[in-house]
Amino acid sequence: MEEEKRKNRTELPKILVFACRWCGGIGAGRAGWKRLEIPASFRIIPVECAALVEPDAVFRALSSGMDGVAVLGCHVGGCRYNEANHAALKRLDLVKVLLDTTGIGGERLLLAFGTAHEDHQFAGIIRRFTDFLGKQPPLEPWTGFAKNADLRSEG
Amino acid sequence: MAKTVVLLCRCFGELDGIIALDGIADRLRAEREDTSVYLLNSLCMEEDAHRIGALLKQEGARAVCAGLCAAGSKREALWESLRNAGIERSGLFTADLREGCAWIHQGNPPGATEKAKDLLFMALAALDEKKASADVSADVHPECLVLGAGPAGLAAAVSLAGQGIPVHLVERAAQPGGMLNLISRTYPGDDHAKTRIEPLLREVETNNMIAFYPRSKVVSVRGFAGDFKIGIQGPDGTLRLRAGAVIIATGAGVLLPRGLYRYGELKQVITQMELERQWIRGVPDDKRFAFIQCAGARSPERAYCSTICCPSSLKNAMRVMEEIPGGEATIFHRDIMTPGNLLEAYYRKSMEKGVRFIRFHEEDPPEILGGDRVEAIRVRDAARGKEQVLALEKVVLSTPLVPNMDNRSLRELFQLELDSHGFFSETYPLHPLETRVDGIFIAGSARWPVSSDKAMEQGEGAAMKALGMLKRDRVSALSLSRTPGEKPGHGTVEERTCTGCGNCVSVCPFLACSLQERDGRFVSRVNKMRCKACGSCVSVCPNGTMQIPEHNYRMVGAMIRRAFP
Amino acid sequence: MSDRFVRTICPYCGTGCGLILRVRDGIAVETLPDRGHPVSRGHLCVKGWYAHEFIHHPDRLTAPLVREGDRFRAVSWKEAIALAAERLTATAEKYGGNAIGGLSSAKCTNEENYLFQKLIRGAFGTNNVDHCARLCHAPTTVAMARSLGSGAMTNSIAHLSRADCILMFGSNAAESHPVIMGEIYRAVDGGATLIVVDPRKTAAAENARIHLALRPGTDIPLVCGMMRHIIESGLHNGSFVGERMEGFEDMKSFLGEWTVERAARESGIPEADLRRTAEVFARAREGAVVYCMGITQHACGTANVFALCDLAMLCGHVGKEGSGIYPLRGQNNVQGACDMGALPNVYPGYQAVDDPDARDRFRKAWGRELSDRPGLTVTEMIGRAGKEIRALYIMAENPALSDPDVNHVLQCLSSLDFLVVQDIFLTETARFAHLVLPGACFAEKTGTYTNTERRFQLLRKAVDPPGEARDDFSILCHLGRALGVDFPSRDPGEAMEEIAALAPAYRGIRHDRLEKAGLQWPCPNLEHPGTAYLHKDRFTRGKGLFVAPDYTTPRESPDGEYPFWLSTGRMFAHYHTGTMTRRSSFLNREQEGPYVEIHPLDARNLALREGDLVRISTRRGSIVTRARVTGRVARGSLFAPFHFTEARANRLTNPALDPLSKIPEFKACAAKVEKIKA
Amino acid sequence: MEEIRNIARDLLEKKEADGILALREGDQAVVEPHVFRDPGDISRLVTEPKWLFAKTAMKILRSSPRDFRLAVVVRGCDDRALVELAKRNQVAEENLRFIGLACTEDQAKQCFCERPYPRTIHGGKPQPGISFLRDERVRSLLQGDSAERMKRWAALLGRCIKCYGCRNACPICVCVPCKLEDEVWVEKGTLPAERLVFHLIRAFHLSDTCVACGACQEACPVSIPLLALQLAMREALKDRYGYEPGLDGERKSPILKNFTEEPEAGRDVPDWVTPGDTENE
Repeated sequence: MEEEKRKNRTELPKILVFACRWCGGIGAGRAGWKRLEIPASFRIIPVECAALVEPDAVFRALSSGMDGVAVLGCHVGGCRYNEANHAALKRLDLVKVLLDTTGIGGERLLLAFGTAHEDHQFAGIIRRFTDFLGKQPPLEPWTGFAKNADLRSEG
Repeated sequence: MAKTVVLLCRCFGELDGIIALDGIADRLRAEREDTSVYLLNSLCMEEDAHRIGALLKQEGARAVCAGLCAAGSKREALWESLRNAGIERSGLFTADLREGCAWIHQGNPPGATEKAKDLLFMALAALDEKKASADVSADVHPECLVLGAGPAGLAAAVSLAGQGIPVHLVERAAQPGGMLNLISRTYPGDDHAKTRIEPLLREVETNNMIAFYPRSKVVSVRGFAGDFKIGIQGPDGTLRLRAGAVIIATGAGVLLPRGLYRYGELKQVITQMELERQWIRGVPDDKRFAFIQCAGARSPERAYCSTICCPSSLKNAMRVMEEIPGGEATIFHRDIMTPGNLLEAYYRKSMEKGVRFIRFHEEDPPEILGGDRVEAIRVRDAARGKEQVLALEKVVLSTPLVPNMDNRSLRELFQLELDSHGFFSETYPLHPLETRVDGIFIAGSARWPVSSDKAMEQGEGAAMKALGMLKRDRVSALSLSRTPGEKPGHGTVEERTCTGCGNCVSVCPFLACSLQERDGRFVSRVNKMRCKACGSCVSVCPNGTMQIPEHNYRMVGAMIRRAFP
Repeated sequence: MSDRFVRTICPYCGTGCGLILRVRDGIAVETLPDRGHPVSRGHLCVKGWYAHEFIHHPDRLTAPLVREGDRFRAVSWKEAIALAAERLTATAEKYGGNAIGGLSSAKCTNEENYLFQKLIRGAFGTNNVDHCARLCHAPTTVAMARSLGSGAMTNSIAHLSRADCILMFGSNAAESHPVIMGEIYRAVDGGATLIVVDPRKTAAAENARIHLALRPGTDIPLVCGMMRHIIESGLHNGSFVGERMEGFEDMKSFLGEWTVERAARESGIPEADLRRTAEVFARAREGAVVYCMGITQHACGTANVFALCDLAMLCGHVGKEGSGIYPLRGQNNVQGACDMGALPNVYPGYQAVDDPDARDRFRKAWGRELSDRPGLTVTEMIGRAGKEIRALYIMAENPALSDPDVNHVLQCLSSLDFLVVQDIFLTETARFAHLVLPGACFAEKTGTYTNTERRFQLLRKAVDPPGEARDDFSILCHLGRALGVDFPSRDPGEAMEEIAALAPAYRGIRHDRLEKAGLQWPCPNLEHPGTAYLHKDRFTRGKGLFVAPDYTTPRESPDGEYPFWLSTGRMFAHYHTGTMTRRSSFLNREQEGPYVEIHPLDARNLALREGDLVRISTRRGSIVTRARVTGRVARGSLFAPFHFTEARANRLTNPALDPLSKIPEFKACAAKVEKIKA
Repeated sequence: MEEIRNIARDLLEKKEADGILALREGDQAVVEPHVFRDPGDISRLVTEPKWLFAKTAMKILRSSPRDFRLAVVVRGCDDRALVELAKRNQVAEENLRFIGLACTEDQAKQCFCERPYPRTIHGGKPQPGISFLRDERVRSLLQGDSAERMKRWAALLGRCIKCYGCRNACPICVCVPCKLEDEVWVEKGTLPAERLVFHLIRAFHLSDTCVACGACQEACPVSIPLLALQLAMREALKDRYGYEPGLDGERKSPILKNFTEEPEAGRDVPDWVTPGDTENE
């Protein structure tokens, strides 16, 4: 059954990216300059620092139909905000634990750390994350059939 | 709702063939009655500024959603056009349609178009919820407090005074000079320490821009960058000072190596500093000297190299060879640290002068022989691996600099950070000599063991940084940004709903949050001058009481819901 | 100044959960679940958790009000009681006692209901007394009384968890009886099969092993098909049917016309599913049938209940601990109100008014002449208001919102000579009253409620009524005395003894016996521990009776002009007419306004998006509400909750009545939807 | 029980407490919570069944004058909960007196409680803790094939009737308003409550404060094993930072500190700090 759903899935997995404007954000821009081809199925919400990403927003995103959420922060030790990203990482990693508990899978929340110049890293992260999520079962049972499922099944 | 205008930049056709902007424009017009949409060839040229400004005025726009390139939001032209139309900074939200969309999805125009549409709807949704932080500002008090009148402090004080900034120079000791008062010569120039600081001391005495407070220490600190209120306690009671900036140059202490190499037991075993004092008194009458490096340094309990001991040993060993007839000097070391061209030369010179070097292993250090006085030293030569015994009269221990014991109290007073060894740490990685508190700078050995001239360099550097703050006439919270441009906002608390749990207080990397009592309950308060808008507090606030208006949770929620309609 | 904790009973649904009110300085500040309570065992639904919020609401009535033109004037109790007595007697003298009608209340205690019906019957010699049970479970009382001999839930809520197959018909328990739903889930955790029969994909349906989304109003075909299949495949409980049932042969012949094929065709359920369901239920060791408004609120409601009883008895799923028939009663004390004889055809304890012995007993006890003619029902009284019915005494009911085709109801109410409304808030109905009497809410009085499992439970006073308001018991006593009816009992406890003396089933009930866990009737004597489940060895009526349910389609079906099925019901955050829940700030924040559920595909065709304003119209009226796009409703169906006065779903509903029980058809009518440009 | 009563009586007689929050036995052995103020009533004080008082104690203290001292009969979980509440400035320790009661062996077993006793014990014998992994149901919900687990949890949470009981019963949840009531985070007025947001936001807000008292799942009418959501996070905090909520009133939660400020926590940078992907093409 799940197998079926996975096969029938035509559209690419949806990814929400929270990108720190000092690394991930710039990395994305530089990926553009280098014209690196990246799947178009991700949307970026720029943030001041990874520390600004509320765990609740991760859940909200998954519940609103995203297949995965990526948080791009600066290298550990390279934070512009006095290592605020350390605390953020500890926090978000607990979110992974919770996602694992429920079987949704902590891998649906990607934490990656780079610097502004790592444009290839940015491209690679998105590509690999897209591949990975493509192989995951859909989150339908969690996002509640009432909103999405019926439309898909009937029309 | 405020009238919103959408500006789409064609970037001179860069996006053509990838993103169907016209289709998107129609879609926007259809779905949002309150917005008008404009496609423009460019948004970032000087000549655009006025055209767009006028257009926004005539539209009566209160908010602008711009679809342009990654760098677009930083373009001065765009900001100018907003200013021309009298639109707040917070009235703009941009979507990166070029690098972040067109250029990375060239192979997939439909996808790129879809994404561009979503990004714009996200931006509009965010703009609807975006708010502006209330800014606060204060007059800058153009005076500087320099803590510690050692080489670093003196250099800072003098150069600030030279810039016409009144300086309060607070010193724990009776007279200025710090460590330079205790040593006879400085390396590598071998000049008399006195001659190095006399000009500075003269300046302190004569220059009426510098007020010197001997035998004084800081007892209270209030205020913020631009206007600190500091209480100091001196021989004649306490007094209050005001200063726009503070430079901490309290230097370091010296380790007394009790129990090491029979120090304290045999009076012929002395420290480098004692030897310096001896030189000041006159030429010592012993002949055969041994210098033992890293006495108490680079050890588990003090896992750092304090960098000044090797050069000092070289200096004193050479003096033994030169000034004491028949003097002999041997340096027992683990490795000699003489970075930079000058010190390398200094090292070679000492060898030419006949100073002997014997390397030993950390695990079997030299042993001092003799009953009631030093007679010889036994050491296993790490290079040759064989043991040898040398007769001698004097043993000089090179001990490291250690953090001042009052660093801890200063940390409490100024709410600074100490590194794991107890020295003051600066905000890594991009802000040398700065601390996590704006307007408070560190220089000299208080920050890290350095030689006197390095300390002076740092003093000057800190002075220049302080000057940057003191030359402004007003300082506003939003301007106190560690990053290019203004702060995007700052933490703002809804007092009514704050539960006073204190999460924000524990997490804030800049100690900007604090709890205050309001009719029997606790409420968080943000010091806007300290806040750097990293958002740590926002993401740990259990019920969304803490928000950055320019990036509040309603915006995030709205964007998430619009991300993939 | 200190905190008191008062154990009492939840005022909302018929589950009768136990809750503890924390009272500080005479204010109920918090509700806590009662961990020691036999039914709820420390569980509550959201309404229960916030039951304290409306108690001290500023809108509470604090003094008797007399209408003057279109305004109200506060008056003293003396004046109010005198006025009521004078106007009612006058009317009775002018038009005869049968011109007076009384709507008692399923929200009030047993004692109050007893006094109320005694007052109406005693003072005016009429049986025109009824209450909202008419609008929820009238068919249950009629049908179950006929086929089993007792119109109440056969077993206890706790027994549900022992069933290994639970068949839910037309019940959205997850929203309407959440704590009972919890009991069902406990059974599921124990391996039981949950089967939900409901046109909507309710929360319960979502979690059911099998969900049969039948066409609205086709329960009878479905059940008949099941029974047919069960008998054909010999899965019915032969011995049980043989020993304890009668009318099996007639039943068989009746089922002759109900082939599985036809059943499937009529109900829109695939044959395979229908057969499978029948087999699962028949094979079950302990099978329970749970049903609610989806069954009863039809023009063929009584027949629907007959069908379910037949099904259960056919499989022998009655008279055992884990089996049984579970009508989920709506109001907290609807069971009690019926027990206390707030019905036009029976005295307390279901003793028929046309049974001479019974009448004689009550005549002696009350010392008043009593009518032998069954009275009018709620819907009839309202419908004939201003005609045969000249004066109405309504205690804590709100027909202006709860009854079908309210437009018509409002006309009727306004055409009365005299209307007394006794309530805690100025309800939509009270606005039409000539006299409004301020009553007390659940936290302000003592007495007993009887929950859906026939359990008498003690209600304890936690706080005082606001201002001049009084508990309904004493109001009734005063009014009774003013009308010359003698009320010997000075407090509810004594009233309970009076009741016990008159109704055998409650003979063993005393307040002091209810302290810990209450008592389930029948409880014939003071030693009797109460009855956990009925019909153990013999049915109350002797043998169980198969009654052939004759099938009638809903009175109104979708057509070109009104293409949608509309059904009404409740949502989890609000209760009934919202008089209390919409004044609980928390509950009101959970669901602030009215809405109508519509299927995504229908929405797409009408270009509707979540939250759009829509007008829903039927042949009787129309309301404006917001669209909620969801797969819960089937294509071509709408669902509208009826809690919201600003969009009264009952402007739309069809007042067509069930011939036997007189219940209106709330659950099915034809409607159309139009989008309103914002 | 006697020892508990004696201490309670003492506190009231010696005026060391103005009230005792505990259970009172009424007529027909009915048990209900009660604030004892008169030493004479203490004879009716009982300790069974298990009844959690932390939240009620907090609410009572909040609406009482500042000098009001309330003694509470606490079990292990109550004790820990009050520590966390004090840490978050919801109660002031100086207004509290603890009368410690250790749970019986059966109670400990029934809760799979890892620490079935308070810091200081006045009544009952401390029983050894029992790992929650001994609970068959919980283990199957935490371990094994994730796709399977994902389905099971979705089904379990799909039962939610949105009674807010888990939140209302939780001794730690004190926010007004609460994010669960905000339509930005959780859709309003629909059942079941949005599984992911409603339950995971709730669970995560307690990640570093949950004292594993199980009040949430005891209050759940549809028997969702809510405590199981918490356990893995509690374990993670224990392994990584040696932190357990409710034990130490001084130590702040490690996830509120960065590694430099809490070195012992930061020393071993967990392996999830992946350098990411630096391929070059």
